[in-house]
Amino acid sequence: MTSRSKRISLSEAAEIIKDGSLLTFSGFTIWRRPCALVYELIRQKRRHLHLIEVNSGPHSEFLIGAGCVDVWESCWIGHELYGKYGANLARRVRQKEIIYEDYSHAEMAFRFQAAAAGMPFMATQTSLGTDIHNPDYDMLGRAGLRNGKNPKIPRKKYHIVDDPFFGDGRQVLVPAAKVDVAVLAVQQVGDEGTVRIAGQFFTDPEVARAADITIVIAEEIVPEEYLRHESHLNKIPSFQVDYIVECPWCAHPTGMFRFYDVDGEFLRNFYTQTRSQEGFNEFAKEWIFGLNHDGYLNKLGVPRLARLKANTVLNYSTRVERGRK
Amino acid sequence: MTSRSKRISLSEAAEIIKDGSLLTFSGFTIWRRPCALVYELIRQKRRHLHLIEVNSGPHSEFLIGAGCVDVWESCWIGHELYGKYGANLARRVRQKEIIYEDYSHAEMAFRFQAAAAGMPFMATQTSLGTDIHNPDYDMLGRAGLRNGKNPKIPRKKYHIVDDPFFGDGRQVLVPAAKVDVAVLAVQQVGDEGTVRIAGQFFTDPEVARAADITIVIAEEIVPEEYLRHESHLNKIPSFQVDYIVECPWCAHPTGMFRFYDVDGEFLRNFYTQTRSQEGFNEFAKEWIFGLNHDGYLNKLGVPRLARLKANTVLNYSTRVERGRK
Amino acid sequence: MKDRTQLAQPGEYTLGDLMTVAAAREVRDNEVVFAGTGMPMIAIMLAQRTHAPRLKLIFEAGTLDGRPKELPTSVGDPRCEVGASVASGLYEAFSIAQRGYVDLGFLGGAEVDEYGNVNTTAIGDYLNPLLRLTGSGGNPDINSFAKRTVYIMVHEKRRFPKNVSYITSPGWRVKNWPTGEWVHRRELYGAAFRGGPSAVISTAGVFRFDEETGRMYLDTYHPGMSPEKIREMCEFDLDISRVSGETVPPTYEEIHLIHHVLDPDEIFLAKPRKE
Amino acid sequence: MKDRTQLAQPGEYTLGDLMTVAAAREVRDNEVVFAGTGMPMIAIMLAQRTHAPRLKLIFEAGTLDGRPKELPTSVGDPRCEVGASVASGLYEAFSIAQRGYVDLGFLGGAEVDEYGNVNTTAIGDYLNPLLRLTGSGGNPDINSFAKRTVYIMVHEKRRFPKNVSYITSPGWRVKNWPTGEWVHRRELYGAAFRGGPSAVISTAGVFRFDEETGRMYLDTYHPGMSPEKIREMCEFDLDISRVSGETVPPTYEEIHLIHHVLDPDEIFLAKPRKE
Repeated sequence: MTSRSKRISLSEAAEIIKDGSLLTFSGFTIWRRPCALVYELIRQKRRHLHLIEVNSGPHSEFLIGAGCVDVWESCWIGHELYGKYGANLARRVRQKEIIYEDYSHAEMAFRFQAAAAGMPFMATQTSLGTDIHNPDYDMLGRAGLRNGKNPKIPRKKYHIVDDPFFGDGRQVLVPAAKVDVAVLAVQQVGDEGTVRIAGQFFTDPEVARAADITIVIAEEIVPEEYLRHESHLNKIPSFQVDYIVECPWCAHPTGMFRFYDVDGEFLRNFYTQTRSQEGFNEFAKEWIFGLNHDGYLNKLGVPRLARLKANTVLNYSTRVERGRK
Repeated sequence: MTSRSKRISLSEAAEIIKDGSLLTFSGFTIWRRPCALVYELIRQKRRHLHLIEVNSGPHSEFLIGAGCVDVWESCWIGHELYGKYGANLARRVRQKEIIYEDYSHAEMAFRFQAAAAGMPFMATQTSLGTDIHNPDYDMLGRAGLRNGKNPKIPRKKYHIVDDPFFGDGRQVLVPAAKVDVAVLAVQQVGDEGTVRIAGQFFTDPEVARAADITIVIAEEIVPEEYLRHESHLNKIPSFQVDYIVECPWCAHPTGMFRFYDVDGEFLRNFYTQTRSQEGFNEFAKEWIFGLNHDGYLNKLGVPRLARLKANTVLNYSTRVERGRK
Repeated sequence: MKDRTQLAQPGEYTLGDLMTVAAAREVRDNEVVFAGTGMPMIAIMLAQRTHAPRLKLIFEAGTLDGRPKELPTSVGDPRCEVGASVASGLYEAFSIAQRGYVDLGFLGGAEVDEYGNVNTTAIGDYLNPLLRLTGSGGNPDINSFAKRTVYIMVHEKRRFPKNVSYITSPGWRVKNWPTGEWVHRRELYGAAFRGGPSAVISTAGVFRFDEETGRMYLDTYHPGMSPEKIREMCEFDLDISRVSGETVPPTYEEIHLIHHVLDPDEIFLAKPRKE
Repeated sequence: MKDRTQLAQPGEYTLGDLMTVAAAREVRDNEVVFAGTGMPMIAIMLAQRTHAPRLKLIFEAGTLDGRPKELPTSVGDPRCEVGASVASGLYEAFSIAQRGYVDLGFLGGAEVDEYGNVNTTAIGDYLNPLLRLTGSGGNPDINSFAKRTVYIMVHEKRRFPKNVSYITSPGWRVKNWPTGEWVHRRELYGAAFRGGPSAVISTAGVFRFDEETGRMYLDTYHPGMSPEKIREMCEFDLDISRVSGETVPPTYEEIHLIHHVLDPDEIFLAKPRKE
């Protein structure tokens, strides 16, 4: 017997994310980002989002460029080989149009792990002595957002203690990364919500459990029974997933292990074009507004997507051009 | 190209564990316990061991009955359906021949997770208000063992703090469970040390990483290359495993998912027989001393082991008798 | 042929059947249930096959949303893993519980006091015990993290003492360390407060708790028992003012499921003599 | 046919080749190496195919002991996973690093100071930056946890300032917050102290650190450079008293591996004009 159906459409999924939400995503830099949903959020003109991410990438550059984001809290943003840094974040930082909060990558991973385990913090010794811990650079604090009004925003950026057990010295307590909604882009989800992730799973299991609402967008919705025959291959249990969406190529232009590679040309063009707000607006006009996901795929065209398609033995594309030439 | 061979024999593996070591194991209660190695430790008359375990079971009852153990630090000991509690631990507790230290199960899991992540502690809100936190019941403290002399024994049993981030109230910091040697019993290990575990993996990945030395005893040593074709199925990376031993039926009388079931009759007899020290001595004389692992298997005999053998589709035995009759 | 939905008559079911069915009735559909070994497993699997087909079952050893075909003998049993959503480990199971996903825990105990504090660790002075038991296992963890916890216990007067020898698992009034003064559970748990023991199902009756005073009261008494008799079987002064009646016996369908589908080999439950 | 073990002549290799080979030589066999994206990847894969076949490679995104056949374009790339011992996630990778398994980290940076503090976050005042960069990524984590860290950098005078705009990744002398006074890394890290930056390989030369004073010194200068010229290319007073000579150029074998095996498509490294 199955649960009440969790299946919804892409636009219904975007509607679940309210203005002002604390939002996070699956994936890693330019891999397995739920871009199809991000485009839909931009079409729906979502505002005042607080992104809190283990690391960031093109999906957040889209949202930031479109003016959907008030707070960006993470450790990294860029396009890897295809764009040196996040030009839209950089522009809005320079123009003081966004609050940015920097942690280290391990700190962000531990923050999500803490939230996923229902712990208020975890202890780490990374990044001691760096400006990441500079108390003047607590940007949420400077903005007055650590007043306890939003119960998910910690009242301090860090809390330093000494190890009481082994004399191991200074420990940095990093607060749990509590989020309202997590959106994941994965290969397969069962019709009751069980998630199977192929390849590196990044921080997806933690991210799903750190959120109050978890939306999973998958290349395929498959029979739950099939996934349950090999439960050790699954990464997120049914009851942690609230909504599921079937959407092929949901991560484009980022890549999806076993399904398709990163569209480097798309990212390089985006990075180059959107270093100005005018450039971003043109990009959005061309690739986001006035299109739905099917229109977007049609615009990309079959030959381009065929080049990105992963070799099923190697799990990555052997046809995509990756070199500089 | 492969590393210098990690393969050793069962008796060589036992020799690595020195008198006085902090020792832990794979598995869960009566499943996947490295009993073959435990028997060998008893044959080699290892003494003054400090067992620190997420939970305990028959393997520790063997060691405790044989007088190998000075300290037992865990949360549970018994034989599940086949013996109400650990009669050997109970006897030695009553006779003040052993130091016992009680935590809760989640606390032990978090302690190992902390050690595995190189953190000195983790925070939890479990078991607040119970006698587990009664300061009079800090047994290592009462025994004078929290003096910092052994750097792996924490100077406090607990440290209580208030959550500085979310106002979530009282938090119990539990110290990392640092261990000298972890011994794992698993289905498969590659010749370079990669471990694949079938079924529930319990706390094996944490336990392996919490230890300074990790010994893996497997039903089969398989070509590393085979395991590396599906790296998402593997649980412990090559470089965390120091020694490997091939030993079929290494967990008997405990069970091994996909390989064999628990030998309930053996456990019930052990529990009944060893409620007195004389009974334990007779058991040890019959089943441990004067036998090696091959002799032990021969004594069990082919028909008995054939009954325990798991059905390869169901991963458990359909022939073993489990009922009360 | 008997109507399977009808209630069975005394003699047609065992005390174990009665308790199992009473326990199964504590489960609501769609709940996430975290269960220990033994009778709790049968109760949950029974609920799964009757009124709560969509319950999600978590086993401490790492099985998430499992649908066992055969009765597991322990939570580490491969039989737990069958049909599961995810096979993982203890850290995952306890993290999920601490994160607040668990609606209902199902546990056992050796002693219980008036406030629902349970002992599974040692009888007598902890430092010099008459009998050392198994220890806590996940008992305090499941009970600390779940919204409701149901205990299944043997009823003897010494097992319902004024104070348990050792508080393994927290009731409604617990000790505030380091002083050890008694406080309401709510005070100590702060944000982690989600509830507490909601029922004790003993061999004599079904008990519940007043969440404000934290005191246990008798809800139903098993056939053959009376409230007064049960009050005599407690060392503390049991509140019998809120009794709702006799414990409802199992239906023929439930007896059939217990003995022919779930535990045909009598692993945990012996069959009734006349069936 | 050329002897492949012979050193190449100027013009037969690029500056990128020279730096890659210098980086590869920092790896010792059997080490656990944690690598970032780009030139570090080629350097490690080169070492794996020459003098360090048994090195264990960890990628931040979760690949443990991978043996990529094709050059990954980032650490999240499926190409990382090929031949791996375990495919896991970031929490696992960073936990393993924090636990102390990592011998060597390989990283990049935009600015480095005399004590090896590296900036990858922002140029100018952090609160009012001229240029916002990518942010830390795993740079401080890998560098905090590894026994040795090697940086690969473009050499410009402004990139070797007296003080970096923002300390993203800790050098040998770091800031003791909340006061911000400078202290030796060893004092701050306590039990977690395992080492620090061991080399900077820039487009001008190879630099090392005196672990006691924490100061950078020039070890080797690339062909065409001189110690004096390089000192002019730093805003701080570079110690050139310990120079050991010219950076050893690549062998023909190494050039072949870089351009025909590891990066034939010129993903990170352009081919030399005459080859």
